[in-house]
Amino acid sequence: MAYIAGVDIGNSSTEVALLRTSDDGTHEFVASALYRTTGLKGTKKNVPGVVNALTRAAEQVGIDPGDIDRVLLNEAAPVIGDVAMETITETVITESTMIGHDPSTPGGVGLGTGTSVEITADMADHDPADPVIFLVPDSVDFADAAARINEWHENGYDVEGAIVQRDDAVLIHNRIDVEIPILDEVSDLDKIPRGQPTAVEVAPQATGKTIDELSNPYGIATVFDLSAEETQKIIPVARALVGNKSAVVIKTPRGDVEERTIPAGNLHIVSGRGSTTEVPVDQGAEVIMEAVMNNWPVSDVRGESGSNIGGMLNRARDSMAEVTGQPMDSIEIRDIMAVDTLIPQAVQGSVAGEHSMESAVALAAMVKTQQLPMRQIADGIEAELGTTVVIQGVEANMAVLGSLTTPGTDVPIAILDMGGGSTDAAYMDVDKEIDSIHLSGAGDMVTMLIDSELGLDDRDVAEAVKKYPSAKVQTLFSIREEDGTVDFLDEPVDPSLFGRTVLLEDDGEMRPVPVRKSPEEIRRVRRRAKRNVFVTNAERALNLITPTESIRQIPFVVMVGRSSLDFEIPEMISDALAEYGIVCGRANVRGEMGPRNAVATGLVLSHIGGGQYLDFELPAELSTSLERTPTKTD
Amino acid sequence: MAYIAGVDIGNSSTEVALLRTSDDGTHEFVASALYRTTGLKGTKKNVPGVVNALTRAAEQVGIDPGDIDRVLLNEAAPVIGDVAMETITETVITESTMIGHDPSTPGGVGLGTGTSVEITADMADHDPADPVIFLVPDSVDFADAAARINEWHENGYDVEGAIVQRDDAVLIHNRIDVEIPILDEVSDLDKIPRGQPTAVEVAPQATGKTIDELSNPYGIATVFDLSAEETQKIIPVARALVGNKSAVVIKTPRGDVEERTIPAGNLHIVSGRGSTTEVPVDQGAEVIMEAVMNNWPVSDVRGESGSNIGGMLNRARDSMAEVTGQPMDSIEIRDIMAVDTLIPQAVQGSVAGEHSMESAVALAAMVKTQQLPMRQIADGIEAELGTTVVIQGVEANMAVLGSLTTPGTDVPIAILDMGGGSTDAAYMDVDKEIDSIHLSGAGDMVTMLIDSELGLDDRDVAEAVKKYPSAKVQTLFSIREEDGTVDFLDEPVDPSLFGRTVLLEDDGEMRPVPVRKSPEEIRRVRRRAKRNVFVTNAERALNLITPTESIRQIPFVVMVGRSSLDFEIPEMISDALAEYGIVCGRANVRGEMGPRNAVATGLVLSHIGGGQYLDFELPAELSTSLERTPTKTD
Amino acid sequence: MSRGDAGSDGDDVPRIYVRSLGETASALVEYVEHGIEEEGVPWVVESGFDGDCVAIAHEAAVESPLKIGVCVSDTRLVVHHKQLAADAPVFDVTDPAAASARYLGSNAARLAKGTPLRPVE
Amino acid sequence: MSRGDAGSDGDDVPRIYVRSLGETASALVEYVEHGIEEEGVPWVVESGFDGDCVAIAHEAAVESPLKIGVCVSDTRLVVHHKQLAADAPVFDVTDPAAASARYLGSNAARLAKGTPLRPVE
Ligand SMILES: Nc1ncnc2c1ncn2[C@@H]1O[C@H](COP(=O)(O)OP(=O)(O)O)[C@@H](O)[C@H]1O
Ligand SMILES: Nc1ncnc2c1ncn2[C@@H]1O[C@H](COP(=O)(O)OP(=O)(O)O)[C@@H](O)[C@H]1O
Ligand SMILES: [Mg+2]
Ligand SMILES: [Mg+2]
Repeated sequence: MAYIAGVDIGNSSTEVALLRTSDDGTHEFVASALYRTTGLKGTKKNVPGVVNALTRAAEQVGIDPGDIDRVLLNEAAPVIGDVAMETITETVITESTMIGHDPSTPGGVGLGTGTSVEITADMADHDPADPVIFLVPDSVDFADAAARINEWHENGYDVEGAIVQRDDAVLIHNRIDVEIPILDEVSDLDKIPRGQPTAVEVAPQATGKTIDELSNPYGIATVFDLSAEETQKIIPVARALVGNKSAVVIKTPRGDVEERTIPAGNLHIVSGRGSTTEVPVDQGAEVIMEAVMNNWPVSDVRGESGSNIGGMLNRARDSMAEVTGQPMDSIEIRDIMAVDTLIPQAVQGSVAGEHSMESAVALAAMVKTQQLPMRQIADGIEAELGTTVVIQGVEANMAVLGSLTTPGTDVPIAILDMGGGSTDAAYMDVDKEIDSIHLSGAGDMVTMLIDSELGLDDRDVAEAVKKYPSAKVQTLFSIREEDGTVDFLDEPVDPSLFGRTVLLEDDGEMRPVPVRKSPEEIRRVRRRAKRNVFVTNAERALNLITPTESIRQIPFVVMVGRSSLDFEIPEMISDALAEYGIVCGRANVRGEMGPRNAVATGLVLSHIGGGQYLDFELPAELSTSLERTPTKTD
Repeated sequence: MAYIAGVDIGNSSTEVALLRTSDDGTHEFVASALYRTTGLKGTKKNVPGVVNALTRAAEQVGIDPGDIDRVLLNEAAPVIGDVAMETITETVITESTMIGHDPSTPGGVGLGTGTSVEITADMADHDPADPVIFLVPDSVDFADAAARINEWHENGYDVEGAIVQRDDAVLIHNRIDVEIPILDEVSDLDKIPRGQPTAVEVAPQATGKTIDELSNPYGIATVFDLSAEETQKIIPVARALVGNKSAVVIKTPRGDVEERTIPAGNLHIVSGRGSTTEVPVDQGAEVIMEAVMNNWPVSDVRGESGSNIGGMLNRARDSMAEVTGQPMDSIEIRDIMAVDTLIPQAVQGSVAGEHSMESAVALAAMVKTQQLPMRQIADGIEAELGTTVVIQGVEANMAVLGSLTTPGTDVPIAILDMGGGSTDAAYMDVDKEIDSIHLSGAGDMVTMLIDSELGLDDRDVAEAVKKYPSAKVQTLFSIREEDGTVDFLDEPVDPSLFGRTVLLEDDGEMRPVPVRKSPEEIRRVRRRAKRNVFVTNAERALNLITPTESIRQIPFVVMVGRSSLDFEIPEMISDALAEYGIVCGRANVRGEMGPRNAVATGLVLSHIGGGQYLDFELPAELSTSLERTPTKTD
Repeated sequence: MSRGDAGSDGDDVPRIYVRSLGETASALVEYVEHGIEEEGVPWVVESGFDGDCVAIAHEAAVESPLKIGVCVSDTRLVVHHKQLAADAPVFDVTDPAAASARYLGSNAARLAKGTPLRPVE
Repeated sequence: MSRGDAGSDGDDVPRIYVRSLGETASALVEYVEHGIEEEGVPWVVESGFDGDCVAIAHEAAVESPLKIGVCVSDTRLVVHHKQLAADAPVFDVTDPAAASARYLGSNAARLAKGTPLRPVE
């Protein structure tokens, strides 16, 4: 009886498949185990993680790890992925021309236009013919403000609206005798110019309506009697106010709202043929990706020093240098993936703390070298356990072998290995020859996109948002899921969760989402991030490895990697590939492991020539280890 | 003192603008009025509507309609629009292979596989080694079913799941000693084959999760040990189950789920140059529209006789023949607009009343003739009121003049007239020359898309869904708007509305939506319909009338027509055009009418040469009436 | 999912209150309970009530944390809601068949959940 | 929007119940009312209560159709919810400043609406 273990060292986890071969030659997989990868993949620090994983597998069949006769190690993909984001637009309000923070409890309704006047002003200084918009600072009590408004109104003045510093709009509106629109929660009220033409609009409550005059450039032109040229200048103001339930626009001499592009530098994409293409980052993802595909296969990518993206590209090179010991400038970036995204940023010059969603470009990059120094890891394991350790096969090839134990599969087959830092694909043709590629853009990029678009500023929470569906805690005993289903609970939720949006984690725990977003919004952002990264990369990868350049030729596509454990991603990809008539689905390694353990299983299969698990003969290059261990006297 | 009235006869409404000219020559618009258009636009039946509208305007200034000195009539756009839809796919289940109807209260959790057995079967006839999936018809009480399941279980049988005809899954699950998945509400349970391999899956409750084995072709391959070829055949089964919270798959000898294309015939598009292009309808909107734009300007379009679309095209021709008296085959279809959409259809061969969203092509078509016989209408009005009636100008030109009274506008300017049956555009260049076009695809198409995608089967409700935001009645005193805002009400809503999705109509009324859709879903469908029709057509129209073929050259775009009253459409269009730097917004005719009354106002302006309302001199062709009335002795 | 055990005092779980006229619960009560149980909403049954079914249903609704009250007699089934006028229940059915009682229970639970009601046959 | 008139018996509008210890309402009550009024949720104020503020707030929450109860004394402000254990209120603040009382009122209303709470300074 002999025990053979396949060991797959990945970026985040180290997996083991343990096989027992009986004396009569029967093979049986008897255990599978997992432990987190210790240290950077490809370094000696991986050894403790491997030993732990082997120990866990061994325990399941009552042996010691040292009893394992042979350990088969993968030649891990010599790939490191990283991500970064560059914001490429910003909104600047000059002269406090616009207030669009859309407070939750404005007062009154309608459109009011007049001159901006301090609430404490003296009536005597003002002409009753001039309509007035009152500015109410926090030093003025709402009851006093209401009294003053009534006083001016009784004396024949035309009060047309009010802008209030405190959250007092409804309180004021309930105490005045005129129906006027009132906007509140304007934290920097003192920045608003006095004596200028001002328009306030509040949409009717409980109607679902939004404002429609100040969000229309001609509406603003009407209230301020603008010329055609002046109207052209206020396009960004009107645009920024679309969808608001309330807004203020002030006509100031030089007032403006600008959406500026932030210079974000260029990406220099070097093709395999040696030519370099310069792409300005602020041109956006589509232009960048076009340049990438036009320069395929990419030989290197350089960013603008001082930019986020430039810094990230250097960081990726740096990590690889650390792992391999190679000099940094010999390390090349072999793929980048750009995705357009949005990130909430404070609006410069705002008077009410407004934020706007600015355009940003998210970039994932991948460095690749020839080979990772697995031999040192093998030596380390041997030293610990006294077992023979062999580097059995290249990760991608072993993944294909392991995936072929999924019921219903056959050759030709493509696998999509969706991890954290990279999306890898491999294709085995009818002659059992395997071709593989690595692309940047995977789980970590999805997490980053979720993080930025929801304004979480917390990668941990973003990871959780990615992995778990959200729900609204409606009452202490019921939740409403993203699709509207209402569930009653046996135990009350923690009071701190009342009314919150939460994530339904695996263990039944509910984790609150720290930002004010509904489950529907979260779902939308989450799915878009997954789609923009993984569906795009699935198509990109399959198109690159298909021999005939037609995805249709691949009858079977199997998804592996921990990102294929995701509750939405595999089905998004299957759906996108369905029009090609491809059987695409999550792997089910050995009919029971799901998408896990493909490489570890493949390593073992490689060693035993497939056994009864594969229904074809393994070609020599897939059943021969990559190197033999030197004898211990080496 | 003289009174002049401009009268615009539209498809749905007839509008009037009334001007008073004082003895000193001062012009002043003193009244505006509206009445619904009586009869088909362009026929003598329009006369009563015109008279009513004139009466309403006259009343506002205390005169009789007969006191109006001159009535200026528009030469209405000789255009009729119509819409129809063709379903192009269908789903057919043979041999009850799949059930994916996703009942709201399934029971238990997990994946169970076994042979389908009647609950009333005799234990003795079954081998304890064979796992069992019970079928429970409505003749069996849930308590009995539970008892039987427990009996089999106690006797060592492996009960793996149950499929129940009545809505009893939870009741059964609460009374059995095994944790098994149970699917219920299967109305045609008797159609399910007995004795076949069957798999049941229910996702865990209150987690937001959906099934993940039966929605994966390899998951189905695993439970039924399918070969690679068999796995290729169940792709549509797996696909159809994506997103379900529960599902059943049965392996039958010939069982299959087919998504078939329904032959929908061809469209024959005849270009102005005389060539004909045949486009199969089932190729979808993109292909159809490409053919339309390649054959622009279109000279005629013919459909497949017997199809919905073919019938609609003939109907449009027929209407125009009725109005103009021209022979049907001389009437030409000058534009079509296709939009891909979905329509819920019953799945053939289903056993639980499943519906699936099938692909359909929505088509709007437009017939156009040279001129409508407005003179007869003019004569009719003259006969009624004794006033001089002149056909003053072409609708598009008059609309431009009226639109230019919007503050902030200037020439060159384009107008987008968004109506019910057509989207019309006109462009006035710096030389004050006007070019105009008519495109099919407008408000009626939006309504049809909403109707079909929400499965309303009621154009009236669909119109209301288009025009009003939706909300959920959460309690008798509060509603939740589409954006999550919660409003408290002073009066309780009608109990029949409790928990319903309603439309927030203008008068404060809440109209229930008769289908089970959340406000978020309604919002999504509604906005997509508006975007696919109006944003597409806005871009299409502006591209066609821009002299330099670059939209950027048009500094001002103004929207008129009743569809521009919509609470979402104008902002969607402005947003789409914003990247071109265009000032785009809803018109504000005379600084007070919003997008209404443009043509009626323009007719008057044409007659008075612009007056103080336009800041340029009108060229002769825009200030001369199209024909003079013959003297009454003619 | 919550189950409908007979709730006890101090039981914190919000429940639909089902009240039966007379000492022994009408046979119809069971069907109502089935409808509620299948929908996964907690409830409690109390017997021995006396008086007008509509009024009793409304009192039950007023006391129920879920604001839903049901009153069952041998010949009548009333489903009420706390926020409705006492004389205007959601459902008031005379001589309901077993199947109707089942649907009414189902609808009582759906009212509690805020999901669309089933048409009562 | 609904206004907070002093609700009367038989008033059907669901309200937050605010209860003040002592015969005359504490000055803090007004600030609480402002917070509720600004959020557009109906409420009613009753004075003359005696006893433990947390217990009174809970009783108020139990009786309130909106399930929210507030108890105000000169030195304490408690916001409670019907479904919470009587001794575990949502907020329990000693010697709140006027601004805090305002926020607590605001949050009581937000609890009723199910919208996110404001951080109480
Ligand atoms: N349950 C899960 N659902 C979704 N994503 C997951 C889940 N578990 C892990 N991931 C993601 O998988 C990625 C890591 O994949 P893995 O295959 O371990 O990568 P690598 O091969 O680089 O080690 C991370 O981005 C992580 O967020
Ligand atoms: N308040 C509204 N919101 C959205 N659409 C509207 C509104 N009122 C009318 N419509 C739409 O306007 C269209 C009719 O526009 P109109 O300009 O009257 O057309 P036509 O010029 O063909 O008479 C119809 O599709 C109708 O649904
Ligand atoms: Mg406010
Ligand atoms: Mg059920």
